[in-house]
Amino acid sequence: MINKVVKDADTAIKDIQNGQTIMLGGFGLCGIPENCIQALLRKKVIDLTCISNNAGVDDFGIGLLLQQRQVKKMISSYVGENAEFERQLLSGELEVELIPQGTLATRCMAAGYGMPVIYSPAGVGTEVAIGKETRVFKGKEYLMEYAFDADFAIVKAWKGDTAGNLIYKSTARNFNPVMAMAGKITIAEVEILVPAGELDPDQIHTPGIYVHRIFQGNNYEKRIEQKTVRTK
Amino acid sequence: MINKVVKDADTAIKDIQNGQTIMLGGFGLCGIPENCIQALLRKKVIDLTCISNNAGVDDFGIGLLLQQRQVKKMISSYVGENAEFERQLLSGELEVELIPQGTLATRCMAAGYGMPVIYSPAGVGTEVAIGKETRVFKGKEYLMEYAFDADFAIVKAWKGDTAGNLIYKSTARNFNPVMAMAGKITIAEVEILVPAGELDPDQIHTPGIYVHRIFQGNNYEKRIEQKTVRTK
Amino acid sequence: MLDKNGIAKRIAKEVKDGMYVNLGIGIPTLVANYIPDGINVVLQSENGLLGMGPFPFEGEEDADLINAGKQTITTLAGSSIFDSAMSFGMIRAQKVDLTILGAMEVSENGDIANWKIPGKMVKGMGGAMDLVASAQNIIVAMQHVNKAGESKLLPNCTLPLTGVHCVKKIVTELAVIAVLENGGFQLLERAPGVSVAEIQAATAGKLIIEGDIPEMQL
Amino acid sequence: MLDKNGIAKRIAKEVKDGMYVNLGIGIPTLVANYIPDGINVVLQSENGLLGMGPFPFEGEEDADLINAGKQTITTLAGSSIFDSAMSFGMIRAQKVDLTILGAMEVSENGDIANWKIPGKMVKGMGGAMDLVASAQNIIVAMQHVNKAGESKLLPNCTLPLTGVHCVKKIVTELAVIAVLENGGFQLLERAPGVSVAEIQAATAGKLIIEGDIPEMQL
Repeated sequence: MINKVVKDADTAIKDIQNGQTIMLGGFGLCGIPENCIQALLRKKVIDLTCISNNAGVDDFGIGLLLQQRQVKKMISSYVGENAEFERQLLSGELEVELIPQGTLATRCMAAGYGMPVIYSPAGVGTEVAIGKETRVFKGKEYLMEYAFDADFAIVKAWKGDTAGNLIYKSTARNFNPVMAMAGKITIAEVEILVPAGELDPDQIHTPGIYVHRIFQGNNYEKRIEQKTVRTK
Repeated sequence: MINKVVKDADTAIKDIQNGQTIMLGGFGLCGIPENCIQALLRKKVIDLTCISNNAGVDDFGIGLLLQQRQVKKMISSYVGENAEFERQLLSGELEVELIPQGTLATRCMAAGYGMPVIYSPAGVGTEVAIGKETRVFKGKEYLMEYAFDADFAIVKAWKGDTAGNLIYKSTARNFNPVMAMAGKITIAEVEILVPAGELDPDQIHTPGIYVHRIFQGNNYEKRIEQKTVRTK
Repeated sequence: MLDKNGIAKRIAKEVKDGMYVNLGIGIPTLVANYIPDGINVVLQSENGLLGMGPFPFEGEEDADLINAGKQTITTLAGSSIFDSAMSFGMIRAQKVDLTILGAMEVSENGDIANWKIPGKMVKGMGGAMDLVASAQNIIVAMQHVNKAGESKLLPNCTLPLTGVHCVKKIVTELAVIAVLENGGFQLLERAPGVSVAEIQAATAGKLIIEGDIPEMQL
Repeated sequence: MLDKNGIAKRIAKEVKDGMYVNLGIGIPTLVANYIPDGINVVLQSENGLLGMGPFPFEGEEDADLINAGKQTITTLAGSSIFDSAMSFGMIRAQKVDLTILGAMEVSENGDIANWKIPGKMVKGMGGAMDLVASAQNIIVAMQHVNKAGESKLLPNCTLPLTGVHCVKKIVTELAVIAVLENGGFQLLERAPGVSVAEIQAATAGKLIIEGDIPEMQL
């Protein structure tokens, strides 16, 4: 089996260059690649285009990259809860492209499945449709949307093995599997890294062929955005 | 949770009508819905259009439906190993549409993902391309292929629960998950049926939303087509 | 006149046994509290979960288990988890039977605006455009008029659209209204103590009133 | 002149450390036997497996675990299983580095015919059309001439095509040949004991011979 293990986050992201396009897994702050974000902060790589469903919060997740002015453009479906984001957007320092969440996911999947475009019903008749080719199939209108073309995908999984196979935990799965398929180079950080052979082949969410580099992360904070509980 | 359990194979397929289109999971004889095929034989429903990667062998799998002249048309990628199939095809009793295997899988997936069409590179410049719309993206030519539209999908899984969640075993997975997503009505037969709550939500291959009816099958023969072994 | 919980309670009656349902943020989330015993429904959360359970008990919350509103939640017996592409795939393939969501405006031909106010900071559409473009049955839960006292049921939406010709029904603090296939708001039910005239006054779009309009049964 | 195992042995030298490889039925399957120790490759089987292992020991075969040739096989430490759509997805997205397959004819512009002979019973293309349409590196393993003694390396294929302009290299019992981007069969190596003249005589398409042609090292 091919060994995909690298030492740490800094090694994993060392060749990400200024101006490149990177995908980052996660939904809200759930399932985000915390260790690689820290390494990007240390590397101070700038002018990044980030494809990620959200943009973090002011002091966590992609919000940290925004604070250090490392992001040129965000491609997301929802960017609330972030004051610094708002400031940079209004001042023109930051570009943003908003994409319906399902279209975002499907454009990742398209890249991973070698589909050049997909047809999406989301946004038909809205400003999202402006400038896009439309087509009607069986009486329903669709927008033609292109597969993403990202230099790197950075994902977070729960368990991984040395061959790059990944298993996600609970709803921290979200965009991670589709982004893992979509990167020209895919970097995976995992909470638990095990030798090849310890994971059941039937239970792999992302086969190792999609993963170029894997490492075991540490000090996961896993911040909760909306703690909602009930009383016993 | 919604309960999807039906008594047996005969109950599960009871409303399949003459002339309908059904998908059957499996690759070769691996992962085929043996119990439902037997029930279709008992029901003697005819003029079926069957979408399945293969057509079974003379005395097993879909080959049994061919023997009883229940199939009007096969849509498959590979139909070797079947003398009765050949006889019916040459005599004009049976129609066959051959589709590249990846296109077959992707047209199922398209149906399950609400994509009206997908672009496939398979068959460009060959007789498969005849009559199809083609389009070039980034210098590569693709055929526009339509999502399948099947009345029923019949799949076989290893384990399932009463909510319709499915887990497949080994390469018996093959076409089953994509067909399960693609049927207007999806019928699943499983080797082991457990109460909802016994399967790990992270390990479900086919979420129950796609499955309309589930039952525990019995007497699985699981015939091996090419037994290849080595000596110790 | 209904409060938020009243609107949720009335919408809960639209939820039938065996349905897969997606609930948006706000009033729609409250609907889950009013689904009667014996009605088995499965809640879909578009971040990748079928079978959304209640909030966890204090101390049992799991950062890896949240809903589309980013709230900590739980799973149920029979739940399943999947990725974002499959989640929207099942929405697009119309496997989700009913979508309930909030709105800022609805037009009499079923257009909906609920994601953007010009001049205000844009947060993004999230999954809303996908949901309204795909769901076969969409019920909007909202206030009949906005804070300025203006009707939110309009001949045409004035805000940027989320989707076109998609809303099937609207439940407000005043009324239950069907959006007709060929346009128009058909008044179906009045909230307790609310008159047809009050509803008419609060509705800017074409309100169709046929026969006696019954009061809601809650 | 090479036998089938010799062809497989020569092709095995094209397999580099770290590659994901799809092997077709026939001679390509034999290639797995000749991959040197220390070269880590992962074999993909398009029915849904990465990390195909050897045949099982007698009595340990599992009907649920087969390869694309429907043979009973085994998994390895690090294997993964997936559905048919993902399998061809990874092929189409060019995650599989090398595809090795048999052919009935190859043309000098890289077209391949390997699925259908007019007048004979058609078995179907299986995954062949997907593989040749998507793989970035395709090596054909075949006999240089057919049973009737006719060359299988042609100016144009006469049989129905499987794919166009896709074959990069051909290994036969006589030679290793590159298919040039702008057309033409470039002779790279001779099989042991085979002369350039013999190869020329067996090649109907345009054979390009530049300089000294070395004998294969096996």
